[in-house]
Amino acid sequence: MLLQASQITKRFGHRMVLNALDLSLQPGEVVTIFGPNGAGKTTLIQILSTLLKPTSGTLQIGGINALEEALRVRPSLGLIVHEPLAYLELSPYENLKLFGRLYGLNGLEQRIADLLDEVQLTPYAHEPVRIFSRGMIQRFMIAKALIHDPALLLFDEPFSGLDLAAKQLVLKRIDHERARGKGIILTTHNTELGYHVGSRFHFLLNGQIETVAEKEDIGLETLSREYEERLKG
Amino acid sequence: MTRTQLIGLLSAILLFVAIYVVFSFAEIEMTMLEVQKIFYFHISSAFTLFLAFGVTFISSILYLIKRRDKHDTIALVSTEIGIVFGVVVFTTGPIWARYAWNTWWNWEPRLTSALILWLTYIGYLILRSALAEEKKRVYSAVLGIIGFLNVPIVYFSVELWQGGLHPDTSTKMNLPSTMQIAWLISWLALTLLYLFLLMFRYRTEQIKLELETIQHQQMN
Amino acid sequence: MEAFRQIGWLIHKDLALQFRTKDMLALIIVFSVLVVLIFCFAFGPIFPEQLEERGKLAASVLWGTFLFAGIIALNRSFDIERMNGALHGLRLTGVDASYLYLSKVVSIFLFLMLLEVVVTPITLQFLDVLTVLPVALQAQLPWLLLKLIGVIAIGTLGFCAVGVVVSGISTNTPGKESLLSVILLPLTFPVVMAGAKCTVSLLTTGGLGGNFWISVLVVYSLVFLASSYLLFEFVVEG
Amino acid sequence: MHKGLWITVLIAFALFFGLFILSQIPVAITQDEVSIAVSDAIAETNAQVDEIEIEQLVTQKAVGKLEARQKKRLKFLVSAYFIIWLIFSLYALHLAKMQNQLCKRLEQLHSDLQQKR
Repeated sequence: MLLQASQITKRFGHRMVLNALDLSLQPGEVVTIFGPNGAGKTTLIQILSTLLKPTSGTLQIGGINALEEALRVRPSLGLIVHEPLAYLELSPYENLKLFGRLYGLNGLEQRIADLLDEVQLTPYAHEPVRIFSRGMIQRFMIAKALIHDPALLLFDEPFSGLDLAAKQLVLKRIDHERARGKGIILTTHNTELGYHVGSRFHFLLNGQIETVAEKEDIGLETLSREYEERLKG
Repeated sequence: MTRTQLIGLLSAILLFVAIYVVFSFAEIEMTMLEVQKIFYFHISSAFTLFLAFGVTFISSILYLIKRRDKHDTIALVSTEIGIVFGVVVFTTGPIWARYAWNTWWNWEPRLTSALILWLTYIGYLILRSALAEEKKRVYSAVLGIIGFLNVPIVYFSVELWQGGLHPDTSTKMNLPSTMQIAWLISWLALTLLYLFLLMFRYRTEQIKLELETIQHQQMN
Repeated sequence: MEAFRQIGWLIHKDLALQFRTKDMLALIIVFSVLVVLIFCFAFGPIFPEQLEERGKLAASVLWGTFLFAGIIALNRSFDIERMNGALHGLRLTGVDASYLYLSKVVSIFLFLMLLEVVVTPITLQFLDVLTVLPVALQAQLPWLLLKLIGVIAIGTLGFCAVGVVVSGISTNTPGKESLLSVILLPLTFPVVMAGAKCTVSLLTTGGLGGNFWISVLVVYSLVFLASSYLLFEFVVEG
Repeated sequence: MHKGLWITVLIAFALFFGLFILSQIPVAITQDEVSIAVSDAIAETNAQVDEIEIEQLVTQKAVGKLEARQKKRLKFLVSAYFIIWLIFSLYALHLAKMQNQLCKRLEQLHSDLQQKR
């Protein structure tokens, strides 16, 4: 079991954001979580990435208690959210080098060159990220998240606001990583793309999660219809 | 009768006794004459101020270790009451100083460290109101701890900078016994008053939480 | 060993960011010089005759300026971390919060020292302190300046020790700068007081006038370094 | 709770004020002291004076001066304790008012909820 979360509850003061939520993930699986805005998707991803502590519940990642030993778990996580999680004043090369060093990677130069090549940023490797277009920044974010080849990838709304090139890149990369036995969790409200990449589906509504089906057991249309119905309440 | 009400009653009675003892029982001090009577409540309030911020300090530490909302609430409430006692200290202080030294303020170590502490914890309250819900407890606990560590340093630096105009601690022990009794009773009375306010204010905070929870449930 | 290297990389990153945007260094130096100038205009053009009074004036102007400049630098440094979730990026690498703390203290300390080395002589010159110094002190001027910078360095270290924690907190609020100063100014009272005393004593006698004030500076720096080192984890991890 | 607090606050004021007036010590100068001082002063001068008249005059003036000083001291004392009373009363009343309002709103919410059911 790559990830095992049970009874995760998160409260902000009197506001209950996540309510006794269970989730598990095997290597080679892609779990898609569908949910509208404000359902707690971002909070969930932040808790799974150990950036935020849950009010109660347990979280195991790669067999390690991720709440007690967050620092040990983190290097095995890759996180792609709506923020770059990097320094826009620095160049892609400098960013990747800094984070690669902090991860303690070997053969860093080669790895950076390969990654920059893959996200087609090699010509701009030494320009500050600040001046990039939105699409380029998104490609840089992908490179930054993958620099240490994490075993578990967490995506928060990876398809919203992506340009075509970046979208292709994300889709390709998800398939590729899955084939290499990595685990992926992604949240989205885009049923079509979510269905396309996912192998198991959940709904997250009002802080509560609900398992829908494995990919073999459900078609895109049934899934979309059910999702629409849930949204209406 | 609840425990809070009992302590409220006790502190009210003790306050009356304290006022009686201060005005009728304690003998008149020979250099300051009647004005010296300010001392009983002024110094007791200052003690309570340090006590209140000390409670904030301790419960902040406890909150960081145990993460119970209870400790955070106590820290918040105690800070607020400490600030009220600070207002007493910093208004009666100048009145005393004006008579005794013909100046409204002097940089005496205890007064200065109380003032610095007071200002720090006003910052604490401002910070709390500015922080988002999910961060404010931990962050204000951190500030509650750091703020108090400053006290001994400020105290000793000011002591050297401007040696005591206040009667220092040793002379307090040599006060005539009637004055000592008056001082002890007013100190006890104000400590009890602090305790009562703490419990009362804590209850208010609980009601507020309950209210917000219900309101939130209703919205959903 | 790994710890030192990680801290080193983090400091390198901080300094690169500080100097990458050159406007920052320029801005903060210009700001400091302006503050100094305003005081000079306010008290000048004829400054107090007595050496002691002149020394006090110089000390207040210096420490006041450093305090304001320090608040700007701290605020800016944490703004960079908060923007674009860069701090979360660092946390995800599994780096220890205490390394983040130490690297921040060192990088802001170095930045402020650079500023102070530039601003101190300018201030002394503008306030015309150097010419009224006793002949014996003028003879060993470089040595005196070195001692002055030493005192300022210890004070700045204490300021950074507590400032990093407080600005780590205040950066999450709407009114960052004003809140930072409201909280930080009372906390740094001993630093400014002891630093100014040492400065006056250095400028008038060339010595520290006993060990008391310099020990206050050292003790303050150590107390707040130790406690903030422990508390910074809560600021980062929540 | 609210009512009790008001009463406490008022009693505190009355008691403090009453005790304060009771505890004032009259300014006392003994007749002996005055007569000794006056005789001493007269013995040093050669002028012819009425000893008793001067004695009365001096006593009056001294008592007047001492009373004025005492008045000044009492002004300080009164203002200090009045401020203490004011601060605590205002804070306590503020707390009571806040809690009362909260309780009322809570009750209202509870009854609203029950009506809905």
